[in-house]
Amino acid sequence: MSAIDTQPQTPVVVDNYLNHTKGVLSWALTLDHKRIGVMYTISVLLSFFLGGMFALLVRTELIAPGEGFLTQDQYNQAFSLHGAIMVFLVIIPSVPAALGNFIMPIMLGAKDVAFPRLNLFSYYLWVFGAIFFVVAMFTGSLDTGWTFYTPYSIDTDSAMSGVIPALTGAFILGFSSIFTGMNFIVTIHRLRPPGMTWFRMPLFLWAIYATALIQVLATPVLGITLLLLIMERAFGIGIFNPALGGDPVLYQHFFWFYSHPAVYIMILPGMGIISELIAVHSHKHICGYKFIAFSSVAIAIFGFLVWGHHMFVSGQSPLLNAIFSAITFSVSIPSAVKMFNWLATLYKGSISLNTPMLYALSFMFIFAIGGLTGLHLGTLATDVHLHDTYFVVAHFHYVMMGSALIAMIGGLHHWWPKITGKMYNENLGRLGCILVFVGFNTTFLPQFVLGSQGMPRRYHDYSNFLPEQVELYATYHMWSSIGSYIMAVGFFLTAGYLIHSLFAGRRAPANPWGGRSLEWQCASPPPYDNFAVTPSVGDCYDFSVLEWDEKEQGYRINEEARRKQAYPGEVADRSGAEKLDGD
Amino acid sequence: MISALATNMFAQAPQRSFWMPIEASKFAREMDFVFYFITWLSVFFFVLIVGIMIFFMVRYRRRSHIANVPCFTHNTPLELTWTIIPLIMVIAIFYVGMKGYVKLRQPPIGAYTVNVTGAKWQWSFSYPDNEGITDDFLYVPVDRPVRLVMKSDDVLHSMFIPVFRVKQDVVPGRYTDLWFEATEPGEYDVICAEYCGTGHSTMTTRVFVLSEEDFELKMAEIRLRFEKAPDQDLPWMAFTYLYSRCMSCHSLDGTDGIGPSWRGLWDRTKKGETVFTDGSTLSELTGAGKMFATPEDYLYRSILYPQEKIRENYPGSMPTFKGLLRERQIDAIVHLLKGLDDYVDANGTWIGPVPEPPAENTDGAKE
Amino acid sequence: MAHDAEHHDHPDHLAHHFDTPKQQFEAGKLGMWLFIATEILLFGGLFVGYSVWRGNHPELFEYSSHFLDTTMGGINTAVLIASSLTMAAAVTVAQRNDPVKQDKRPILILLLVLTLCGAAGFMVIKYFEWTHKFAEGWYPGVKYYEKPSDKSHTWDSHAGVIGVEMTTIDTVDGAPTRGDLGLPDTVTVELPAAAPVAVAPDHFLADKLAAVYGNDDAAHAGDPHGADVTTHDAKHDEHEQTHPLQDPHRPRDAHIFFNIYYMMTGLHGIHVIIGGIVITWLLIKSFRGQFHRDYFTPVDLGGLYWHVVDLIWIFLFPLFYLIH
Amino acid sequence: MADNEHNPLHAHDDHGHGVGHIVPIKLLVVVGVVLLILTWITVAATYFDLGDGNIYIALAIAVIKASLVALFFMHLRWDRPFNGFIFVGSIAFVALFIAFALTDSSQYQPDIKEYRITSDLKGGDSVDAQKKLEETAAQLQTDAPSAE
Repeated sequence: MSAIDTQPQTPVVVDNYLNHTKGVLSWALTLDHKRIGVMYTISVLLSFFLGGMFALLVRTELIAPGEGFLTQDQYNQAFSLHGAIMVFLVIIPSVPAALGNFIMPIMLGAKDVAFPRLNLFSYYLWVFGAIFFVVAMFTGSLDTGWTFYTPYSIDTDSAMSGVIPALTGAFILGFSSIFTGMNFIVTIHRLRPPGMTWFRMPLFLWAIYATALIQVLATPVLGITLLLLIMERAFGIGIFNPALGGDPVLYQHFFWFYSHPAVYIMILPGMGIISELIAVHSHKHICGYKFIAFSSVAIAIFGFLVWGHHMFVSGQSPLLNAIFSAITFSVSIPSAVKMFNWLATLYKGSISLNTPMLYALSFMFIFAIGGLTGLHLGTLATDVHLHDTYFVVAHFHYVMMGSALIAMIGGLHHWWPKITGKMYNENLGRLGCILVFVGFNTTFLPQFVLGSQGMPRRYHDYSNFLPEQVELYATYHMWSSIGSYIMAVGFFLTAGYLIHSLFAGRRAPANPWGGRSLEWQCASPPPYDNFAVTPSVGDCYDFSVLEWDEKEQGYRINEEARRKQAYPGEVADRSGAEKLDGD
Repeated sequence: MISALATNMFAQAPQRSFWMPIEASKFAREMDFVFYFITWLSVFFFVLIVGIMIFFMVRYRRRSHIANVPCFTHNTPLELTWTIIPLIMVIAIFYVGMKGYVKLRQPPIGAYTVNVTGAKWQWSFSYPDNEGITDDFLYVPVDRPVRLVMKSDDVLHSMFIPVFRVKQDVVPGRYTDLWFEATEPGEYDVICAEYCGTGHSTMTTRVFVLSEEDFELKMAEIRLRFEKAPDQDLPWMAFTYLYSRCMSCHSLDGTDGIGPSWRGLWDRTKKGETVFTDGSTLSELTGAGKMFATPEDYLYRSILYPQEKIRENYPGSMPTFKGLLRERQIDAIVHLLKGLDDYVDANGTWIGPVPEPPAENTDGAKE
Repeated sequence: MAHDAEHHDHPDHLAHHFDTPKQQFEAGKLGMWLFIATEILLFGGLFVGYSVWRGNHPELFEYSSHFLDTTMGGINTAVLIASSLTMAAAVTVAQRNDPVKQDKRPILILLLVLTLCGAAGFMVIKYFEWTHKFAEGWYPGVKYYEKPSDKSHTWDSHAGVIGVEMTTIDTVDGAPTRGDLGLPDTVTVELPAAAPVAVAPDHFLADKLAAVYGNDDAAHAGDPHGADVTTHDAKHDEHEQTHPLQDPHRPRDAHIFFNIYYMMTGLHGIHVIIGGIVITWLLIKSFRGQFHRDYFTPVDLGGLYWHVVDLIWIFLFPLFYLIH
Repeated sequence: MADNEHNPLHAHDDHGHGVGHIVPIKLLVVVGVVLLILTWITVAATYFDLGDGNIYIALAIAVIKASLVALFFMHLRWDRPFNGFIFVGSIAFVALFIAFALTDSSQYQPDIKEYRITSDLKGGDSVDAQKKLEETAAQLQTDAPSAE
């Protein structure tokens, strides 16, 4: 059957990517982007669990002042591993490598990514890097924080022996990220089917494209930074080590040249997911498509110019501080543009308050706070006070965890029927989302006040301060820890019903939400080769061609309406695609 | 003075606000203005965005399986509006933030200078204008610009005084500085804000903002600390207040550094076994009428004139401490060296008797 | 391929998810260029390190560059350019090879072998350069620098000791100093077993002042012995050291130059080796006659990689060897 | 291009561009010779002392050589502009990185120099480098007792 977008799908798909071939090896050696995406998703979620456990250790230690159940060194390891695992193993690969791998080629209408072997290789690099992290965790551990600031990280006496394994792991993970990014850029440039012009791409693809640009251009610098640091630690090359004449501030330039753009590797795909979610679940054309698309690219490019705002009090010269502060504010504009465009999309929509949409709305709430508090930190005068306090901790959790990961989980729910072919329990889904949302804000809102009141980050114990300060900090820390438990309950609930749905979930229709982009035009789960026939492409946010099918409990395309709405490029037109190639 | 004016305006001791600790420096006032300016602007936009979002959520919630809502897909003037308004806003924020920062980076000429050393995991403050005395606490005069010139002995640290709203990383291999003008006498937290290893969270101390007279008294007290101390406390005082200046070269556990370890030093000196670069041994040089009257005299002179006799196999890189240590301080070090095995274990932990804190020194006491 | 209804002309070397060989070729090419971009940024980090140190401490580079052998570097540049040329020619030849007649296969193999020889030759020369440096005592990483003496080695990173030379003012009182030896004309390789460490000359203080305040007056003001260097020379001829590690005029962070040099040439060397492996793989496939005008993408992409190796060396050569 | 005309696989999508451009060997040899000559020039130029000029000349020649390699050996002259854009773009990012890092580090060099002087003298416990240097030097001259 080549009836991809013309006929309602029968929900029973005999041959899909899950059962196309059988056996462990058929998964381990698969070149299918969907299977690789699924393997990434599972791996990333397992790492998320691991990183989350470390977070709970940290929060439990801080619930009250005084020596808790962790020693100073154990606490330092806990937050270092929490940070390193969450950044390198979870958030960076979460959307691009996990969801992106599954969704991106289907959304684009391609059969696979451009380099399937490289894709599998990236995954195994990820696994390999993760193994190094586990080694770092169990042998000697890691206590440098995820930033590996010199000279502490090269100080052989204090920094533990897990540093080199962790650096090696991060180095390898960097290459995994680079290859994924390369693969995606080439896929988007070269594998777009006829009719899929740049401005017909769903915004998720724009976001993935912008992300991939950063991955390719920034991650190599992380590679060389880590390599230099490994050499510094192993041989003493002296470039970053002041005891040998080196310059620790230079290390920070190196580190943040990657790690600031990396923040956008984390948040941009999340924003892309939200653009999809908001439009699909309000059944309304996204507002200001081009503004959103270009704002993704603008964020990617501006993101390279602002790394110095992590170093306002690090000994960076005042001249550079001023320059970096000024450029930093330029990043806030595209973010604001996206925010307002999402709001405008909601206007007069038909807003379904289902789980993915609740995550999307949570994202908007959380990202508004995360973005606006970024203004405090980009401003020179206030950053001097707020830097390295819990204000920063709260801010980047609002952006990296509350926004990037919430978007990832929203996206996971959105595409769950497509990936697994099963529907999860909607009510439990909503409950899970609300628990996560409440827990998240209970955890991190108090941390803003903690930070502005002077509580420094990475403190194992806060009983050394003046008594009235300790009292104040204790209250907020307690709330923060309680919030983290609520959030943990929410995540466990989510994991529970998602796993349950695999076995007992209702069979998913091809298009449960009424999405218009191409992935909703193939069956759930998708067949092995995505599309038997290269699909034809319309406006991916034009929902007017969809209609509700009561029998399927899903949406289907109304052929008549589609013909009426047909665009010039709707018909397969190879030469048109070449011309609109854009490069 | 502006600070006096401001104090009059409030006419009471400043209180901690919901967001911020008390304002105890001139800069704190400016910084808080910027902070609240951004905060209220943020609150406005947050309420606007989330308010609209919740209103839409409720007003336009889905009531049927309608597949599509026909509506405008873009509106360029509107989109330009919400691009340009934030742009103007952030330019304003940058301006106020920059203005405050420029002041923060320009210490006034003639500011009272305090040298700060960060080391794992302790701050130490020395006062060059007061004979270079050192202490674990920071004492500053009120209403007078103070400049901290900071260095690190090991890794990155960061000097953070929340009530003054100042922070600056302390970078090994170079000097960094910051300045403030305290306006409120009192005792406040001083924090290390840059992660520095195991004891990072214990690297806190206090700053005492004192009136001009109290400040001078305090300085004098620290200056005469050794003179006032009873003899039996001297080794402890040498270990507590002076050893930090020797530790980079002289270990306590017997391992060789730039200079000889202090462990075992006295045994060797007592027996006169020390050999110098010119081949002479200490026993040849000690005695009435010779170079050193007694072994103790050798230690004493080694601190004052370290280049006189250099031990074999050492580079002899010790600087002179003449003029930097008082007689009684040198005595204290000699006392410490003589009884080192009884006072300090190989880990560098004090195991000898700890003197009672003097009764009048309540404000400076740590516990 | 079987399920691809549209393209029954799907040749073996066309992957199933591509429609046309052209699409596949251009995808590969774009991928390779992106990879080249990552390579440039990877080396870019080292160039940043280079620029920062050279910009702020030109004296390190002026001093240390003299220890590098311009002739060897120049020969290596020529070798790489030649091998780049043969590689580029190999691509052209592969593009002209007939799939059936394989008329250009011998030339292709010859060119690839020549390219491989270039890679090997480069590495051999590099090997001699590095071992020569090691023999002189310039190791990568100060942890493995030879320590001239147990007690007073200057390479340890004791807390609070900044910089590698624990230079002091101890010689001001008239004790023997090393004096102004001037730059050694030749560099001897042998290091006396237990040579004493370089003790700073008495001009140390003055030099530092001059370094900071940039004038000779300051230098003389801080120099209690004036500029009377000849007497010191005479005093010190007996323990003259020509070893670079013992040279009192060695800038304090000379090792950083060598470490940047080792990092950059080392990373480049690794790329040469990887390039060699790639060329060997191409050679094996060429023997099997797998490259022809319809399918030469691997040769083209391998060539691109090899040219990047050349490109980077084109910059490394003047930046390290040609500083006078 | 002539070589591609009889390629049946390109018949349906070939708009005058074959798969890849074929560069004549003759042209490659010419470029190779020019590169070798430029190498010789860059070495020869170091024997003239032009102060700061030397490095600029060396770099200018290196840029020319790199451009030749990229344009001819790497086919960029005939390639899709986007590939060239990636290449130039990556170099631009390196330049950006160098510009910021170098500007910043040169700004704080005085702090490092001051520290080095004082730390060499006194374990780094001083503020005003010059003052301390003068003091110490004077002290040593007047106070140091004779060694023997």
